[in-house]
Amino acid sequence: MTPETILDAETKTLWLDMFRKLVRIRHFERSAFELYTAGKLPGFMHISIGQEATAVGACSALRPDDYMTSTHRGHGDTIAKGVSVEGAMAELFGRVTGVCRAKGGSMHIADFSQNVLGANGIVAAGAPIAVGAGLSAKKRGTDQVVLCFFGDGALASGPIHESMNCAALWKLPVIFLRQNNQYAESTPRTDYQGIPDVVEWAKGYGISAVRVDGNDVLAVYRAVKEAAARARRGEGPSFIESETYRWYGHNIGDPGTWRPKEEIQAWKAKDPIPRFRKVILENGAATDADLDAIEAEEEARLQAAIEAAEAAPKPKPGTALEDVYVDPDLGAQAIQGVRP
Amino acid sequence: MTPETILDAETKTLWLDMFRKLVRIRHFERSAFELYTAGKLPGFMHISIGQEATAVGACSALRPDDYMTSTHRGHGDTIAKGVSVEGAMAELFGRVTGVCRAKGGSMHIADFSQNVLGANGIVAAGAPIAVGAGLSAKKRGTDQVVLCFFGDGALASGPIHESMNCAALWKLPVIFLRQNNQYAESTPRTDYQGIPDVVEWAKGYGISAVRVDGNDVLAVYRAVKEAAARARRGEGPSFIESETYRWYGHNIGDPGTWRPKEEIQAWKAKDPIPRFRKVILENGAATDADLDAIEAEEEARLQAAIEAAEAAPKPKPGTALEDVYVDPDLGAQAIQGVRP
Amino acid sequence: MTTREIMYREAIRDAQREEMLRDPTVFLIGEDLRDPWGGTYKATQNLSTEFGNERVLNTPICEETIIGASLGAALTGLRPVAELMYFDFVMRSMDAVVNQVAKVRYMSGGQVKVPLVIRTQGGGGRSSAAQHGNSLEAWICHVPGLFVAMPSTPYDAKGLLKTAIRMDDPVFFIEHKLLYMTKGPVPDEEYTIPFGVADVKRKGDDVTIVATSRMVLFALEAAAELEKEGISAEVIDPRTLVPLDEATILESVHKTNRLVVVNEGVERCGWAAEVAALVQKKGFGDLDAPIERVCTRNVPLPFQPDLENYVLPSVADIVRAAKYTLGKVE
Amino acid sequence: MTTREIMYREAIRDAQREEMLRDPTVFLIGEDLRDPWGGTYKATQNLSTEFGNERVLNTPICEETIIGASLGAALTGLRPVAELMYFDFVMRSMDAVVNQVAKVRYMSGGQVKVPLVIRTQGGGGRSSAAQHGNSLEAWICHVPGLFVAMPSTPYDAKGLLKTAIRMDDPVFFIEHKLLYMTKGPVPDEEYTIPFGVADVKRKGDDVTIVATSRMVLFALEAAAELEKEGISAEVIDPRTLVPLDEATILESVHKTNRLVVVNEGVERCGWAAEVAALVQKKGFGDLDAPIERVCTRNVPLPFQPDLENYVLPSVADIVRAAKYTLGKVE
Ligand SMILES: Cc1ncc(C[n+]2csc(CCOP(=O)(O)OP(=O)(O)O)c2C)c(N)n1
Ligand SMILES: Cc1ncc(C[n+]2csc(CCOP(=O)(O)OP(=O)(O)O)c2C)c(N)n1
Ligand SMILES: [Mg+2]
Ligand SMILES: [Mg+2]
Repeated sequence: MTPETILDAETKTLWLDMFRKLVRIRHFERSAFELYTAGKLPGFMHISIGQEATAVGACSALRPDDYMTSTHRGHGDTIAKGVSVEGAMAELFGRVTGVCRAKGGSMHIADFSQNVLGANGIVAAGAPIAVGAGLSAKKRGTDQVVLCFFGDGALASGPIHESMNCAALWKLPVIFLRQNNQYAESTPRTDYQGIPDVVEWAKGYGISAVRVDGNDVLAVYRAVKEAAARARRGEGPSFIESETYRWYGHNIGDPGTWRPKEEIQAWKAKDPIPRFRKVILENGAATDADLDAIEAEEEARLQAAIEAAEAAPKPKPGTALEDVYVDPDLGAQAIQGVRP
Repeated sequence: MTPETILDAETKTLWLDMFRKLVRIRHFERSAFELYTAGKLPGFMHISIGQEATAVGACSALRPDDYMTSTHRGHGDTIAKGVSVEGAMAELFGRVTGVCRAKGGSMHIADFSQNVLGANGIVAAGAPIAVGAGLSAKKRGTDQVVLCFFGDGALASGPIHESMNCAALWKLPVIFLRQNNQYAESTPRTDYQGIPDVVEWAKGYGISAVRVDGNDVLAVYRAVKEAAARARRGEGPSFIESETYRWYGHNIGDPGTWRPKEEIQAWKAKDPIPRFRKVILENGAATDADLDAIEAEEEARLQAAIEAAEAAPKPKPGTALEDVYVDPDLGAQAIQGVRP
Repeated sequence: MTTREIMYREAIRDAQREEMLRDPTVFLIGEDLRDPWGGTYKATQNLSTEFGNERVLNTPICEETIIGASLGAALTGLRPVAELMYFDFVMRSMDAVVNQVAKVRYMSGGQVKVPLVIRTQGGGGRSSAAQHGNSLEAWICHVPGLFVAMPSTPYDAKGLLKTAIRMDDPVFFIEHKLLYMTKGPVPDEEYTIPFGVADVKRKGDDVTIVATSRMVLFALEAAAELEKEGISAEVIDPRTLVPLDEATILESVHKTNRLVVVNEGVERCGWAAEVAALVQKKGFGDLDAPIERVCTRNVPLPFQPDLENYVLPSVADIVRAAKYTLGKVE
Repeated sequence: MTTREIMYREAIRDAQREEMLRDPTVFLIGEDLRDPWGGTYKATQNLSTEFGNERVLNTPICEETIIGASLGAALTGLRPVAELMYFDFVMRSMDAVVNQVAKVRYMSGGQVKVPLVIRTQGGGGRSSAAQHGNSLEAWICHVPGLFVAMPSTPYDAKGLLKTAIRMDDPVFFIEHKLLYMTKGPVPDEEYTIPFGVADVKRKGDDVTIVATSRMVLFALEAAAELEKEGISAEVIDPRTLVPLDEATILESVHKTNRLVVVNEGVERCGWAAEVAALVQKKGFGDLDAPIERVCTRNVPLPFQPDLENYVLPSVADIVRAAKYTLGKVE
């Protein structure tokens, strides 16, 4: 990380906003983990603690009208792009106030008001959708870009290749960002990847490709910012390999303790949050007290969100039949069954 | 082509065998085209005239016990690997003597006695099968290799990437050979490929990758021979880009005249058969008369095959219900329906 | 109303053309759509010439990404009409069609609409063997979140496709390779056909035949043969499989008391089973005989024409099934 | 015969283990099979430790290639047992499963056998939302060339899987995520269970309930409730869906004159429709009431548990349907 010495007001604001989002996600994920473990949240849940700098650095480099697709491990990504903790938390609780009205849950958080096109339960499924959003931006003549998050394990699957080829061919404003947290469920790189160096491989598509320290929020920010600028200039897609780590297991239920202790410890030592705090302080962008205040604000907001979510009503069972189709009559005709 | 000056007997035999196969395929394809056009052959048919050197060079570099997967345009590939013109022609005619008992037809020629695992109607579908055959060879401790043919257009599809990654990861004896005949149906490279250089891209998988003149049967032979040797030594997969051209349209029905006349002419001038004939003559491997005799033999054999096929019985309609399952009783139970 | 005789594929082409003229957000995407090729079954001919290569986007061979990208475009303000060259190739895009296109509205709690049409063509009869002649409508109808259309005539094809392109829900639109060259009258004036409304292609009293796509033509031929034997068959084309116009079918069975369902999909777990299950439930008291299914036999499609004909439903099979319901076959 | 109580997932594991010991050509392939993970539902636990990483091959995430490669291995002398982690992910390998695995024998005119088992697990009830809880057996049964097993108990799971691994035809083997932890008696001795033979899980006289997988447990609960109301239900588990033991079902309906089909797949074009269509045809005269279907409603699976329960079949739904066939519900 190159220390920035003279900080303008804009940078300060940006940094504090990024710090706030890092903290927001960390708190959210910690609480989600605890609430789930306490039996309060249903479904499957994949926690991204340790990876926050990648989510926040990347999304902070976007404009609000840019698009984003995420994965099954999408809490951090979607919050970084603008999903409210209130809406997300209520969704995890399965309440009517959930951002997806309790239909989606942890793996399917989407918020079209924030151009979050969706987390996704299916590995690599976001990539073709991102290509389509990029195509659409280009066709509509906007300079919106699309950020496509996917995991290290996802790279082995067909849609990533198809999507990178199409995006390169059509010079689409898509940023393929691989969140390399070192494992696909239980599977390490040695078991899922023949490709020796994904950055070199990605260059094979004729696109810009770089590797960044995914625990350095500023490094991720810069890489995405550059990729977005290229995309807006019509120079097509980019690939970013962001090296990071998930502290927890693959999902809640997996303690993740099958990984070497030293490895986990080494990565915890690279915790992106204290690291960025140090940069902020060293550069005089804020004081410890400022940052503590942000943390406290976020924690308070989150606790309020949790309380609100818990207090919110559960959906009525019959509402399960809503939201399938736009057309009310044809939809009703299509949904009706014969169950007595 | 480096002229070989001192030819040993083995090389002479090989060359004459390759010449014979080139001619065999050319004659077969010409006849198939004519018979189809005359309304004698049903189904869809994709002619590979112009590409024979790739099929023959590649398959001649294999051992009989090596495996091969091919594509919808598989007449040449499968005959080069050992399918008889009798069995193939009877298959095109839809006769009981067909190599697939008239169940498969042009797009599905398979001959497991020759380790031809099948042509395939689905683009890129042979690649995963080739990976599995390679895995099997490795597991069984043989030094068999697998040749996986696919088209230039196929490279854009997911299974190619998945298969190359797996083959590289598991160091499998698979040779991925791209028959670049310049078009995917009507679509030229500019419309299907973002990748600037597929050989460089393939190197991204950490495997050996070369480009060869696909109309030079010896060049193809050497490239595959080397790849096979590496594979047998346990050094894993290879990628070969073989540049060639199909003279005819995508399928019979498409005259292919939407391509620039000059382009077609330029490629016809590179006809692999006269070219190889010249090499044979220049190197004194045979005389013109020898080669003419081979041509005549092949033509006679083909004509006999056509006559035999035409004379062979069509399958009885009810045999359509055979060959679905191995188990006769369970199979019959599974197939029976309610149609009155 | 003045009409012209046009081919089914022209009807499909014209529907796309008119909707592209009407709405600049409509665009086409798929393999080999561009002129002079104009689509492998020529259903997009001249459109790239008229509208340009941007609005008729020729793609690489990557069905999963074609459909996924169409979804991405539909979610962000456009109205894609995607072509899968063969119904069989939907298998390469099944996740995109089913897990993404059909479900994103639901999973997001109704936040978005998905104005997306996926066109494809299925069916056998061309000796195209096991991988190029499947009729997979049962799979698609099994997926909540999609509407499914399957027209049998140029008139229905044009009117339904125009409706589909204007809809805000995803539509899976199934054509038939052996219908493209069939002709029929189509009005010069603009028209659309609503989803969920069956068309009685022939009135009759003795037996109801429900048929789809090319099988409607077979059913009409069968009805003509049955007539010679004094049997009056009613032929119903549901036109859209989802939603299904149950009322028209049930009314007919109420009158005829007999039902034959003809569908080119494989019999086991095919679409005809759904219709039979529905009608035995809702029209139980009306049935004088078991509902007969005439479908493709439970084997892959063979290459050789005699074998293929044996496996596919035939006019004779429909005639026999109808007579069977009337007790006129032992 | 001595028996032990083991879990369904142990039954699956033991079947694989015994067949691996018996036949060196058997190997396992799939995502995250390796210890200590041992499979996402632990159905391969300890096997990589016992047999090594070569015979328990951990793959990248590429379902199409996992299945296609399994086919390549099956065609060249091995007997792969492939795991698709979730049934939903079959959508990423549909071409390999359907166009390749199921058809290669046929397309080659019977030249080869395909000794390949594809194991997967489906089903809802864990709040896993629209992409991780599907029951897609209807799709698979619609594909000629595959056999399909769907056991509901540890005993059936072990016996059928051992049979499947020894078969020379491809078998699609469907487990259920909420059955893995259920227990049941399994003999210590070696045994196998033939395909195509249903098991009557409970005898009864008034109504027949045909159910699959976890729905068998629901049906047995429903039968217990019905008994309290004096209704005697027979519960039939077909165990294999292809081939289907029609005779056992038809005999039961001949006795009870009433049928309820319970299946966790989505209702429209689901597996229950096939059974209803079959039985109304072959047992027409035996039926005193319409066949009822109890299936998942025609919507995607929602995340929230109350919503999900509303959408999935319940014990109460089965009870109601059974009473309905008996005219005991208005
Ligand atoms: C197509 C598909 N295959 C398998 C899975 C099961 N699965 C869920 S997450 C996962 C691992 C993904 O690894 P990676 O891409 O590295 O993301 P991470 O979980 O590490 O964030 C797998 C195999 C899935 N959801 N979709
Ligand atoms: C998955 C799939 N998509 C589309 C097709 C239709 N199709 C058949 S051949 C072909 C072009 C293939 O091009 P290429 O790989 O270059 O092979 P070539 O025909 O030139 O030999 C296409 C699109 C198919 N058979 N399978
Ligand atoms: Mg990972
Ligand atoms: Mg080509």
